[in-house]
Amino acid sequence: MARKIGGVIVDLQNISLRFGGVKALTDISFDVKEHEIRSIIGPNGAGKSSMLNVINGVYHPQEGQIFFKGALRKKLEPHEAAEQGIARTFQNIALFKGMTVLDNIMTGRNLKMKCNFLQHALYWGAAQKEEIAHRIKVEEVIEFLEIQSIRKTPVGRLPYGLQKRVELARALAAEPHILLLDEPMAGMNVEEKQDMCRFILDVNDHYGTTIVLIEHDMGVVMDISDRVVVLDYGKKIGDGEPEEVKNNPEVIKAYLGTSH
Amino acid sequence: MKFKQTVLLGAAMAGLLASSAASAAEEQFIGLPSYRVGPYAAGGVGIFGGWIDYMQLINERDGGVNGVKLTWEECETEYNNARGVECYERLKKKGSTGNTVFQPVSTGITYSVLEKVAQDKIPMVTIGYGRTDAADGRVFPWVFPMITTYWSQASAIVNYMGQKEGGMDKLKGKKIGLLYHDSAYGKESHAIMDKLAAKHGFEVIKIAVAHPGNEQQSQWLQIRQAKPDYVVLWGWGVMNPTAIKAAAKTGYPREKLIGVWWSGAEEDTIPAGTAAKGFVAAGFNVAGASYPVVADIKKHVYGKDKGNMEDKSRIGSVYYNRGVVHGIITVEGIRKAQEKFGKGKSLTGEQMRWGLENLNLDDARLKALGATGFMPPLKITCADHEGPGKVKFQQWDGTQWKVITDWVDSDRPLVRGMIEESAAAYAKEKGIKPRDCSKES
Amino acid sequence: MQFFIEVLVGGLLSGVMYALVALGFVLIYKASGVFNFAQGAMVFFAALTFVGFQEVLPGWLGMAADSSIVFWLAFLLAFLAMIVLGVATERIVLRPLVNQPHITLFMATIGLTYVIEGIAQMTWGATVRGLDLGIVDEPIAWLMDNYEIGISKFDLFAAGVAASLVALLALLFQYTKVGRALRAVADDHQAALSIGIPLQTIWRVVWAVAGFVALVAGMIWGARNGVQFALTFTALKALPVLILGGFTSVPGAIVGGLIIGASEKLAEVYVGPFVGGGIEGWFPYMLALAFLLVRPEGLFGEKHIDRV
Amino acid sequence: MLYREAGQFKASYAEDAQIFPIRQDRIGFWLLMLVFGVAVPFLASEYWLKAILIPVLIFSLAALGLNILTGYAGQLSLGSAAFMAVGAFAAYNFILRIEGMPFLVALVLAGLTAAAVGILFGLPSLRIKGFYLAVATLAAQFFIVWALVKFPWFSNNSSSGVVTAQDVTILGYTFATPEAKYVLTFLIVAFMALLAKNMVRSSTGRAWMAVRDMDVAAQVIGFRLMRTKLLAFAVSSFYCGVAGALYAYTYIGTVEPEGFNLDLSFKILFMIIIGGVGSIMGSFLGAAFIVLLPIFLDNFVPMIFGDSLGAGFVSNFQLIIFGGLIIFFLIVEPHGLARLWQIAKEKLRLWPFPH
Repeated sequence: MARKIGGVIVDLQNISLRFGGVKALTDISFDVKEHEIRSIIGPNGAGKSSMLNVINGVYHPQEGQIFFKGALRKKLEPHEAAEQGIARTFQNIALFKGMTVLDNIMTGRNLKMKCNFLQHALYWGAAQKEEIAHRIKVEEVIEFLEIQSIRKTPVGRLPYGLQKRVELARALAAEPHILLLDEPMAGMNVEEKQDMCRFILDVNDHYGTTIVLIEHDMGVVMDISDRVVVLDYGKKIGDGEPEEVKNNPEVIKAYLGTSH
Repeated sequence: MKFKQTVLLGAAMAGLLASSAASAAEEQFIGLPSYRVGPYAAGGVGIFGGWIDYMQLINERDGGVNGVKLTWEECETEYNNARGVECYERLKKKGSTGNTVFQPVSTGITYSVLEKVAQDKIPMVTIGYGRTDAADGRVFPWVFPMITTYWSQASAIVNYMGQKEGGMDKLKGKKIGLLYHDSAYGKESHAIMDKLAAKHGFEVIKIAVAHPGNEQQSQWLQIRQAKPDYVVLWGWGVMNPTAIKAAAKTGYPREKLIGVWWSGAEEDTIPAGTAAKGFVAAGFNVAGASYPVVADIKKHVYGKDKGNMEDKSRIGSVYYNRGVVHGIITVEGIRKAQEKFGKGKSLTGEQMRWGLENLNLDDARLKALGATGFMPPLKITCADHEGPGKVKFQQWDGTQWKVITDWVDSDRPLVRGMIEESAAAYAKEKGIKPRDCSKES
Repeated sequence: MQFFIEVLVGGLLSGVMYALVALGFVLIYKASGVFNFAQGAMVFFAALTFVGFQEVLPGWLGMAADSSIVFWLAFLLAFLAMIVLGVATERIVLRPLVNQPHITLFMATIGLTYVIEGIAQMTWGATVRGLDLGIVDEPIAWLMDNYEIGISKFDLFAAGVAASLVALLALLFQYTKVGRALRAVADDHQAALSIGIPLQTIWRVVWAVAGFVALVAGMIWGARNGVQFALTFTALKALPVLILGGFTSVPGAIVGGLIIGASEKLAEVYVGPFVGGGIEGWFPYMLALAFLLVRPEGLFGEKHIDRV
Repeated sequence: MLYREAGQFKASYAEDAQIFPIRQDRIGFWLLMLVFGVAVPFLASEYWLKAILIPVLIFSLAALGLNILTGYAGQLSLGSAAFMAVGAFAAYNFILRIEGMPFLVALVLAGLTAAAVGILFGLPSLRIKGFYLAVATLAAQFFIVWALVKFPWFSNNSSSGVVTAQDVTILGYTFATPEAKYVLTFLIVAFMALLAKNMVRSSTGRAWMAVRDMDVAAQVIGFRLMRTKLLAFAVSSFYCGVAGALYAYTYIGTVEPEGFNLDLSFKILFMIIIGGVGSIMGSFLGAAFIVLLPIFLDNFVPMIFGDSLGAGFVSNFQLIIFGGLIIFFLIVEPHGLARLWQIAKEKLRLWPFPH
């Protein structure tokens, strides 16, 4: 592999998050390095998705600090996170059900499009040129993920696996620096999983995209991750390279479900 | 898809047009926009029933107007301007000579077709609603806000109060509450009441009631605080019984509560129950089934089972009789026009306009019609499309309306001045050159 | 001060009347997620059917019009009519539309409004009728005499009816099998279905109960202002109560009604004169809107967290 | 066999992104434009122009406005008629108070005024959703109509509160005949429909739909909720405002607040539901349906029953049928007439070989 793991790009320090009285995350610190594949694992309800939501601004932790590219990050909205180059997919597919595959992926380009609604209304000159320029980019992604045949299909009609792939396409269309993937392989058969693994590795490889991954399939996680963090009940119980984590007694305890 | 629909509907309508045009002969067609559903239906059923029954009476008893049978077609407007315009357009070319006269029974529709009637040469009669300044026939040759207008009514109500107090000078220093429906209709009362207040030296306390007016707690508390000597109820629909009940609840004497003609029907008092006893209201027609004209309808129309009313107990009610007045004016306009343009002939709208403009229902004529005291004598001229501007006052005795005054005059000079001023402004805005009435025949 | 109290109390009592109508909305929304715009038309239909039967029954039975048998028989028949209406609505409108978006169901209830209004006026005519419940709408004498505060006996009676109705509904929900099933359905349709609660039956029951509430509301509003088409407009008074109280909360409807009633009267009396009055048409909506900006889920609604 | 796309290949993305990618559709569309833009003014009777075609076009525009807000951006509104009222009154006052104000400029200004008011009443949408928002939009409906009645300045102190719209004059030509008014309305509506179509097929439209389908995901992708929603409110109100002005100037001829009541708002909502939520063409189909249905029933119902029944019965029966048909349509095709058209087209594409 040609890629080189760089310095810390996201650094979360002592993050705590509560919903009313319910603690979702307690005092968690971890970091993500540039170009790496960083996995978050843990049982259901461990706070994995909340972790991603904190990174891209959907949730705002009550305590703790986030450093992004070395600078302290202020409280920000999700669209600001997107502007900083953070894209993601969701655990329960969050595609725009009323739109076609093509339109869904085109939405991924929105931040790169500069025309305003008046230009769109006239659909003349710049607006048309821009639309077509971005369409070309989107077609590259479509080709990369091998979904050419379904581009005009409304996403609601697609099977689950393909929807997951379209969602990945939408995230990739944004050409993100950091890609947050929330269980991209859930509910897939072996073949689909292999495809998805290949796509993730290719993205990481070709574009150097940093990837933060939540996944339940231990085999996959251990195979493709550079580093793994383990959460349980909103607390961090392990962090390190796959081998290290695999042998961590606390992790084993959590996963085997012995006494808590 | 749209086109196909269009074609299909067009075919259906063409068929209808053809079938109605086939039965020509000597007929006079009256297009009748009506409303029989929704909140306006309660009054509408009475008005349109009385109107149609009267025309039926002319056909049944007299064989039409000098032998010309009256025909009509209803068109449901739901009191909606857009539907009203559609009805106007649909009806205007029907019958052998087109629609004779258009009476929308809705101020909104009146305004919507105001310019169209002039283009199409169809006179429009608006009795007790519509555009007040259209009473100036020089600017509005095609519009006839007959008998009386809102402004005349307001001044007649003040005159009635003067009568009660024993002289107009006694109104000085008095307080008059104006409880009005918070809409264009209700606000029509403001300008005239302000002028009258300045003239007679009384104070007007304007209190708005939001549509529909089924809650008036706060308004009546305000009235109780202000303690006005009279309250004018410029209401509509459910606002009226609610006001009457609230008056009873706050202990305001019903004799001092004076309704306008859209507040003074059985529909307004019956729901208020015993609270309505003593309530007074103005009207350009009165209630009662004993007038010869109503008796004739019962005999010649209902006797042959050709009546329009399903609920026969409402014959002789305020709204029903108002419909009869609509019928009388329609028929008499036709009769007058036939005198000039040929008896026994179908008239065009233009000819009908002449008939209406020269209408003169004096006491003798009203007696012949069996409508003495039923409606005021009426004389229309080229300049004055309103006529008498008089109302009678009726009082609810707990079960029915009792007439308590003779025809009460309005403040003609004041009202006419306002009408002419307003009409002149309209003429200027629209670039209309007022007719010279000395040259009209 | 005495004037202020009078406005306040009058407003609170009016609020009870609004709550009475809002209650019907809440019941149906809770059980089926349908925002039933036809509730106003149902109020009209119920009241009209009641007075209609009151008119024709004496003739059929040969009894005096003011006999209490006629009253209760008319009440029963009107209630039956509401049950038929509810069951027919479930069968003809709701069942084929199950699982459709909320807005579709909402539009269907507007269509239903036209149907109900048409049937009501077609059957009983457009005549405005009075309705006498035998309680005079007059101020309580000793309050008036001693404190110059006018509080209507009728309004107090209406408040009493509303309170008993809420109590009755609470008992129904709490202690009957249907009530428990209903609460389960309100919590989660799918889960309720999976444990074998027959959704259709529940819906029919709820629509019938909502019909009963409409009948009571219609009789009280009808006795106040006459039984006429304008009864359908009571729905417009109830909507701000709904957003304030939350679509799914019975206590919310009551408390919301009180807040809306009191503040709208106070606003009309103390703010109205500065802007020309007549603000009661929109003020409750603005108030509810302002409130929602602070608490988007309404007074008693549940806070909703987006999970992604 | 006529409706076949075999042999039509797209050589560029520009071609693929046109409004009608299939040639037959393009031809059909231009034929339709020719029929309604050129043939209809010559052939249709005054009744059809004044009472049906002009209102259908104007209501289509209003429905289009609501469809942008509700169908594309997913914000349910029950106040469209109020925004029409704003447009009508704004146009009236601009023409009245500014000497020499050209009609088309007044129309744009009317739209902009409505858009500004729309943004104001759209602000709550940032916190409120669904039916709560729908009921909240009623605040706009009641407040705007109240304000227009309450302050006589808006209606130039007209005693009745109803004002007559001025003549429509563009470059010295007065649009007085129904034909002229129809053509003017047609051109404006067609142009604005094109603009709407362009908006919804570009990034603006995708932003609206994204917010509609899943607002959290839309944010995460980088759409700004506030800007997107408020833009939808503004554009939607602009369309409604222009429709309101046209309603006053080329259709009814008067400006009256109470004409723009809640009932009209519901009618417009019906138009998009029956026509097709989230469909430009659906707005037109829905408007045609809702305008024509009562007229059709008005002619049709008495034809069946004759004069045997009372007029009150017939009117109420029509109302029942109207409501019933709406329910029927919602049950049979909840996605509206536009979807029916789509299905018919797909069938036609395969015909006569269904597989």
